[in-house]
Amino acid sequence: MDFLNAIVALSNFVLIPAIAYGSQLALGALGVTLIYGILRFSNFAHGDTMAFGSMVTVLVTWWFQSMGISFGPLPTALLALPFGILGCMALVLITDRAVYRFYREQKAKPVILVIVSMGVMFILNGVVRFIIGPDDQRFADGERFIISARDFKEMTGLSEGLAIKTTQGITVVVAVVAVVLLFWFLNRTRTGKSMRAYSDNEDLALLSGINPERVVMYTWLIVAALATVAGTLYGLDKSFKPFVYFQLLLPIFAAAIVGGLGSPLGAIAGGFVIAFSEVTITYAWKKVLVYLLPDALEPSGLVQLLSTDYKFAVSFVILLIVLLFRPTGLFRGKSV
Amino acid sequence: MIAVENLHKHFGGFHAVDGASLEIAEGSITGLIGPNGAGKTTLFNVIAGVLPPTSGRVTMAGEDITGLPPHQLFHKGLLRTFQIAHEFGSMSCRENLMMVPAAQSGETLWNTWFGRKRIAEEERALRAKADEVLEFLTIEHLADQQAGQISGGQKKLLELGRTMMVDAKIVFLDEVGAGVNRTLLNTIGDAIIRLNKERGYTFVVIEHDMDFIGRLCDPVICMAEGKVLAKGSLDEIKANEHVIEAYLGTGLKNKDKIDA
Amino acid sequence: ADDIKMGVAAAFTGPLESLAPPIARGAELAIEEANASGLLLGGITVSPVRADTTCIDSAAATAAVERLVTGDKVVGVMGPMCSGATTAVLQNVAVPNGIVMISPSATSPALTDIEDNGLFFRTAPSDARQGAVMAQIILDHGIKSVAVTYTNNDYGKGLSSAFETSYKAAGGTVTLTSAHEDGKADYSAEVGALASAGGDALVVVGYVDQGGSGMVQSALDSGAFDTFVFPDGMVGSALVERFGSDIDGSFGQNPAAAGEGRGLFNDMATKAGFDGTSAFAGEAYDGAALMLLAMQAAGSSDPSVYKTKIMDVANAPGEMILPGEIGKALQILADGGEVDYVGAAAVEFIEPGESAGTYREITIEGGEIKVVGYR
Amino acid sequence: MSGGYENRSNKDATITNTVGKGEFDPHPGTGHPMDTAEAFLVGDSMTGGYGKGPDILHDCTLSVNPGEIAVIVGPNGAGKSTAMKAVFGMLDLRQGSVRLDGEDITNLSPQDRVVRGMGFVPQNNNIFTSLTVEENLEMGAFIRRDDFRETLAQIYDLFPILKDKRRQAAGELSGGQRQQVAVGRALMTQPKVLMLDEPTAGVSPIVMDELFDRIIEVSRTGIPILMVEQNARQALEIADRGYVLVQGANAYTGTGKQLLADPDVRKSFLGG
Amino acid sequence: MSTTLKNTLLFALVGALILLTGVMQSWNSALLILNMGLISAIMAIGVNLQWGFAGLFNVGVMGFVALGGLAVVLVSEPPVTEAWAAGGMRIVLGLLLGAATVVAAVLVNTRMPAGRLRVAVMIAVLIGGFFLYRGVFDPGVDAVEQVNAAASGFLGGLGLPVLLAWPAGGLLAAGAAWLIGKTALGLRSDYLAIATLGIAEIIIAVMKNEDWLARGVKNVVGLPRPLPFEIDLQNDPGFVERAVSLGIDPVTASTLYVKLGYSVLFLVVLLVLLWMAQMALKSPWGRMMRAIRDNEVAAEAMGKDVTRRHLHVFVLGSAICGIAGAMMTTLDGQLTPGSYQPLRFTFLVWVMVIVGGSGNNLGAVLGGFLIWLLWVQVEPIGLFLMQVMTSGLAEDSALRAHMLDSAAHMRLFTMGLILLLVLRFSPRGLIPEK
Ligand SMILES: Nc1ncnc2c1ncn2[C@@H]1O[C@H](COP(=O)(O)OP(=O)(O)OP(=O)(O)O)[C@@H](O)[C@H]1O
Ligand SMILES: Nc1ncnc2c1ncn2[C@@H]1O[C@H](COP(=O)(O)OP(=O)(O)OP(=O)(O)O)[C@@H](O)[C@H]1O
Ligand SMILES: CC(C)C[C@H](N)C(=O)O
Ligand SMILES: [Mg+2]
Ligand SMILES: [Mg+2]
Repeated sequence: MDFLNAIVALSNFVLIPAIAYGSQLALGALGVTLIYGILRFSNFAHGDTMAFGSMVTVLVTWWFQSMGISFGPLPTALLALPFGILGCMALVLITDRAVYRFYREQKAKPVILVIVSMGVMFILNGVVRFIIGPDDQRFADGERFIISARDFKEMTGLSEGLAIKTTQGITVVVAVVAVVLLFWFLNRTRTGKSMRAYSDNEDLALLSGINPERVVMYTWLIVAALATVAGTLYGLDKSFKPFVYFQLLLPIFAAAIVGGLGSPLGAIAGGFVIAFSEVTITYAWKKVLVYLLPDALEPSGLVQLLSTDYKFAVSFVILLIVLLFRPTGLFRGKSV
Repeated sequence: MIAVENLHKHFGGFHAVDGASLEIAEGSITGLIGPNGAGKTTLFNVIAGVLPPTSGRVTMAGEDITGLPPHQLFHKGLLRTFQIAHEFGSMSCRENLMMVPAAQSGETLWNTWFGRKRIAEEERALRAKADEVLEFLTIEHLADQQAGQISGGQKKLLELGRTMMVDAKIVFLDEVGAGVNRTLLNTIGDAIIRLNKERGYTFVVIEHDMDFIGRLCDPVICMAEGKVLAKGSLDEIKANEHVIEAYLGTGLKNKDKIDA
Repeated sequence: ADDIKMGVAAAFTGPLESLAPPIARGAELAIEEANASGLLLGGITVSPVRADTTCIDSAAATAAVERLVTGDKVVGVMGPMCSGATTAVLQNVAVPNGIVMISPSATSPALTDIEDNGLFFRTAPSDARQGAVMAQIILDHGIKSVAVTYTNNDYGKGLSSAFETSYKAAGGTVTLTSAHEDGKADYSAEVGALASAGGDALVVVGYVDQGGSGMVQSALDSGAFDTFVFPDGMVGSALVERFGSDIDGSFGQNPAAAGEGRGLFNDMATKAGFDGTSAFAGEAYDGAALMLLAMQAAGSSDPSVYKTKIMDVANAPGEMILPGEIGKALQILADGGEVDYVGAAAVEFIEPGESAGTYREITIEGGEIKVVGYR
Repeated sequence: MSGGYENRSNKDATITNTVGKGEFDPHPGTGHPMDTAEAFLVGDSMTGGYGKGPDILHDCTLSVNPGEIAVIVGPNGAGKSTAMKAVFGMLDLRQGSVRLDGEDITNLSPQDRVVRGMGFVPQNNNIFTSLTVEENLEMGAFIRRDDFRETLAQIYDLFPILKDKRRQAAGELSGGQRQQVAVGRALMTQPKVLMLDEPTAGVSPIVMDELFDRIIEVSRTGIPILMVEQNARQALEIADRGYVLVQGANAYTGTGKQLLADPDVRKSFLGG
Repeated sequence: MSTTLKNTLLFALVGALILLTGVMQSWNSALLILNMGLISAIMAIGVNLQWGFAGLFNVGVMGFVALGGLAVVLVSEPPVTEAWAAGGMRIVLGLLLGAATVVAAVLVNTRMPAGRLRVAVMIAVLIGGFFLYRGVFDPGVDAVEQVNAAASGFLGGLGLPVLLAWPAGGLLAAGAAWLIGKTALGLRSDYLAIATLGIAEIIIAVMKNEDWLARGVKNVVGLPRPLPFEIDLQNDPGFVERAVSLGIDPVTASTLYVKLGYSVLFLVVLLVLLWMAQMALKSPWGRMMRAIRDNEVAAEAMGKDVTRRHLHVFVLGSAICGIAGAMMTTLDGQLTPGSYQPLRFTFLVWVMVIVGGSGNNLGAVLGGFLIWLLWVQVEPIGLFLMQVMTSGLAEDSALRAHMLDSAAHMRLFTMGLILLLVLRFSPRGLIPEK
């Protein structure tokens, strides 16, 4: 019993949150890694692209909700998601035309594109806030939990609860599906291979008859879809707030890089590395140990390695250590 | 001069250099030939410190130099060129050459602020030297051109030019001839012979052009599949069945086209 | 009529960007009211000028307020919001230029003793006092052991340590004090550690539209805590909008006095089209109002003259002034009378120019904030 | 590897003409030696340079007919590669035109030329380093809709080493192996006309022979081949047309045999 | 147009914009922008040294700037004697023990033969050392933080003149950079970027949470200044007299006087650093660095010790950022660790370098001035844009109200817009590398 309690406590406070958060980061990192892998720059506007896509989803969700449309136990937002994706696709295509294409034709260095993407980020930042404002927005509905802590306790009679949120479930599933699809697409399909070829050597791709503008367009479309899905799922799980999407950028980049830039599998692995190092290292093991150890050995302190003040610091230390051993990330990423 | 003992270099499960042992005699111009993928460049890279060996030992004049970083080997007088040109693309061709000499006083920050006179003098001499090399390579008109924007063969020349900027003990040339015009290559061959004769440089030359090898090199070492296949004078090598089978071949099958 | 300008400095962009608009609107509401009365200094009008102090970039804040003061020539500044920016602006702009500055929300105890040349006031009380009040309220609920999480800035740190000191002194136990950063993506680590430490309630010293809510959300979702204690930064309509009856039984306090001040202000705000319950909106109204009344009392809009009058109009003796009564107050002052400004946040200034701090105690019942009493 | 973030191989801003814009109206043939006007592929009186830089090509004309091999030789920096790029539309021509099968293609973008059946192996950066050998070859067949497995098998026959290394990233190959991949990629296109810039640089004698053999075979199937070679003597032996370029202009033109026999040409350009 | 002329014009333009600020807003604002512009230009020189010269993608600028700020507190604040008495020595001892542990671990690693024993000893040393360190260190910290927590609660500094803090900031940043460089410089491009970004976050985390050091998020305010306080000037009859005789109101005169004083100090620093950077860039040293940036493998083969050179520039560039950070904290008069955000302190500096023209010192300096000016002025510009756009709308239209309400968000929007416009017209930066 005590053993079960210990496991449940650990799952509830460490494993499940870390897996869900890891998947959220991974979904974001997939978009970043794809842009990096194919268009060869670190896209600072990704966080705000996520915010934009989710914003459209939120607006459509509200509209659906006001019309009384719902999706049973699942959040209505899932129904609105396709609209969000379309909106986001339109946005990225317009940005590409208006902004990035010019630098592509100039063959500008990647760092220029990075700074340009910061310009785009600033603009999106303003646009999103202009449309929906800077505040927290709630749009989640449907069944909040697959199983809530209270239900779990009642069901099992354990003294520890285990909560799994619907959104956590969806996120994990979507992240896995997305990475499998993306991996298959890039490595097995003609279009996918042509995208990799383009990223490798633009001029030679041209000589093979690959149309660069098309490759770029596909890339943006996929990225828009990924960004919107990631943003919406994150918003459902926590809440939609434009500022947070900017803040998400940092862990997302960290995930993409530690996994190996350009590698979809790396993005997933990276997401989990970051999430787990944030959640586990600063965990106070007291609760778990109380169940596991005989009374006499019960810890008096919290058995916490480091205070949570340092959780970011710790996750970056882990990132550094990983990079010192694998200088281009877990999955041998690109380095332009 | 250089002795390689039972050298191995593995990439994953692939043995690019697989127990090669060879010696380069001081003052020689040694030719290194072998089929594509024989491990010649990899051997160079290991000797020059670009790649760490999986096992084995490299000595230079009796001193163990295995795994020393390239910049230290440079200071010991070991120079090399790259098969795939490694120019400094955003710098002018002249700068590509002027950067080479070691111990330039202008490379110390302190001197850039407080020793500017000395730097100016050094620079003048360096510049003259670089221009001389460029002229020899027939690319003096490219002195101020960005090295990223010259032709493929010109890049190879520049690659060679860098080794001519300083006094060396041993120079490894990795297919300097590929992509270089044959008439010019002959001139380069003459220069190599002269440097060898007059200054006593040792050369190791990878090349697929047998005429060029023939003019310069003795002995010739033939590698295949990471091992030394044969060593001797070019005529001996040319007569070696294994070498013919693996490397030289027996000429065009479509002879008729030529004869027609 | 002679036009004068008043600066409204708030963090319109940055981590507290969602708190800023109601704060600015609060201040502007007071100004509009004074203008509408036509009584200020014989009928001059005041126009508000906004400036973005970003909360986190003190250099940008300094530059923005510098522009207000030396460029727009404002006669006083309502703001900035965050203690950090406030300190920078005070030292680098307000004091050198002799400009009166009233912050609605900078609550760091360090501001109490800052060298200000009599120019700085705040309508929010110092966190030192709130800590003591909160400790008492928690103990009165019979809760002897709590975990604390605070937003990692001077406000969070100051308030939580003030609280911890009082609470421990009064016999309570704090199982773990853990900081959280605002605007981050995930708070499971913090909640995990706090849950492990245990405690009968979680004290959330944070902002309602920031990490504070994130912490509550995460704690609720994982079932780590179900009773929360909310200080001022958390008490706002956004709290119950977001969590509804999930947090029933939780309680807290925020600065406000007995009387209808807060309610009146909320109604006015609703009419003006913004959320008056948003944190520090009322304080901002009060800040602007005080400045205007002080000018009237001094008969001058020169900061070096009216700065001395702010304490007078804020405190007794005089007629009590509630939100919406700025016109009346101006009239009284014009007639040579005295006022005791109460306003939305029950302003009562103590030396050296900050709110004494009356707090109302609230609980959450049936998904709504209920006022239980005042201390 | 090189230069960190800045340096993306192959990012030479001046050489790609993605949209295929030409600055001047093409003008018809100017009657250079040999029957250029009617040839299958003609780069006619081309003048142009990189970006806004000086002219590299001066009224340079190249042509090749079905079944023929045309070889371009010349000193380093003569403009051979530039001429090839110009024919392939990777350079804005300031004057002159390019015609394929009688049709003016001066204003076509390179990828459109690929669709028209032109295949090109550039001198540098001619493989996708991060793709596997097999993927490199597949990319050669990108525009093909039919089953290209047979061609793939042929390529592996021709260059057996590539078959062993099919799953390896092409960037990890030896210099000569890379060159084989590059040529293989172009052959995969099954082009109507094949352009090779120094295909034999760095390949071993045995492979070079194979390669020349293969080139002869290809040309026998009626496909015109235009190539630049520094292994000029071997190349000219099999050439139907030979061009000597010097400083961006045609210096000598003739059949391969004629050029080989010309003592001036031999001495100055073929290494005696 | 010759480049010199073009560059002069560009600088003149930025100068004119600052003057325009003076005329349209106030001279105080203009000088403030100038002063921060000078500091920004110095930071930009530091980043340009690393990126433009050597191709090192350092995205940890914020950390070094913050360390510079920390140096100001450590150098110029008076020491808190009670705190030292309460636990200062314990803290010092604890830190020494911590350092000793690391040294011991490194020694074990280098001196002992590889194998299981080494790993075991290593772990033992690390764990033992950690507990020892915490055991000595933690009580000291508690004691120090107890001393008048609200107003002090830290060890204070050395009480030296604040100007000394500038070189000290450089040294502190250089020291940190050396440690970081030793471990992380093997990483390439974006991997180095995220590593440095992470290290900067770690530095900030330490500064935020170690209250004994510099009060953490409670901030240190009222730092000493190298120049007199305005108030004192206003109370100095001599000064007032001179101001009046010049026809300036004493308050304005005092504020301008102090700001001008800072301008002169900053300008001196900038000019010295700029001169040094220019000389270095134009010399064989610069050539060598460009070679390394272009092709590390070849540079290494040509005898250049790439690792060492990278470490040098990394340390130098970071030191410059540290100096700038110290200057900025001096100007602010306070250290607020919570306000160090990557967007403002790292990426904005990068924008300066790239927009100005990376690889070119003058470009970086120009970018520093221009981008800072914009960063401050986009707020009024954005507001103005909104007003122009709404001027056509009916007074009571909801859209108009909404637009005016959102005006604050036009700040970043405008910043983005201008950034894109500038980069559109000079994609390689305003003053590109030749
Ligand atoms: N980084 C690497 N990873 C895996 N295999 C490699 C790597 N580098 C080289 N190889 C393999 O090692 C073998 C030897 O390559 P090397 O470059 O030494 O050949 P070489 O003798 O120089 O040939 P060439 O004459 O074509 O230049 C080749 O088969 C090559 O595919
Ligand atoms: N990207 C470029 N930008 C500007 N000039 C260039 C560029 N590439 C080559 N050039 C110049 O154009 C001229 C012709 O170069 P090209 O590459 O056509 O020579 P090539 O005849 O192919 O020589 P090689 O035999 O060495 O390959 C040379 O002088 C070279 O310096
Ligand atoms: C809630 C806030 C706007 C500010 C906070 N009270 C502070 O002092 O920083
Ligand atoms: Mg080789
Ligand atoms: Mg060429």
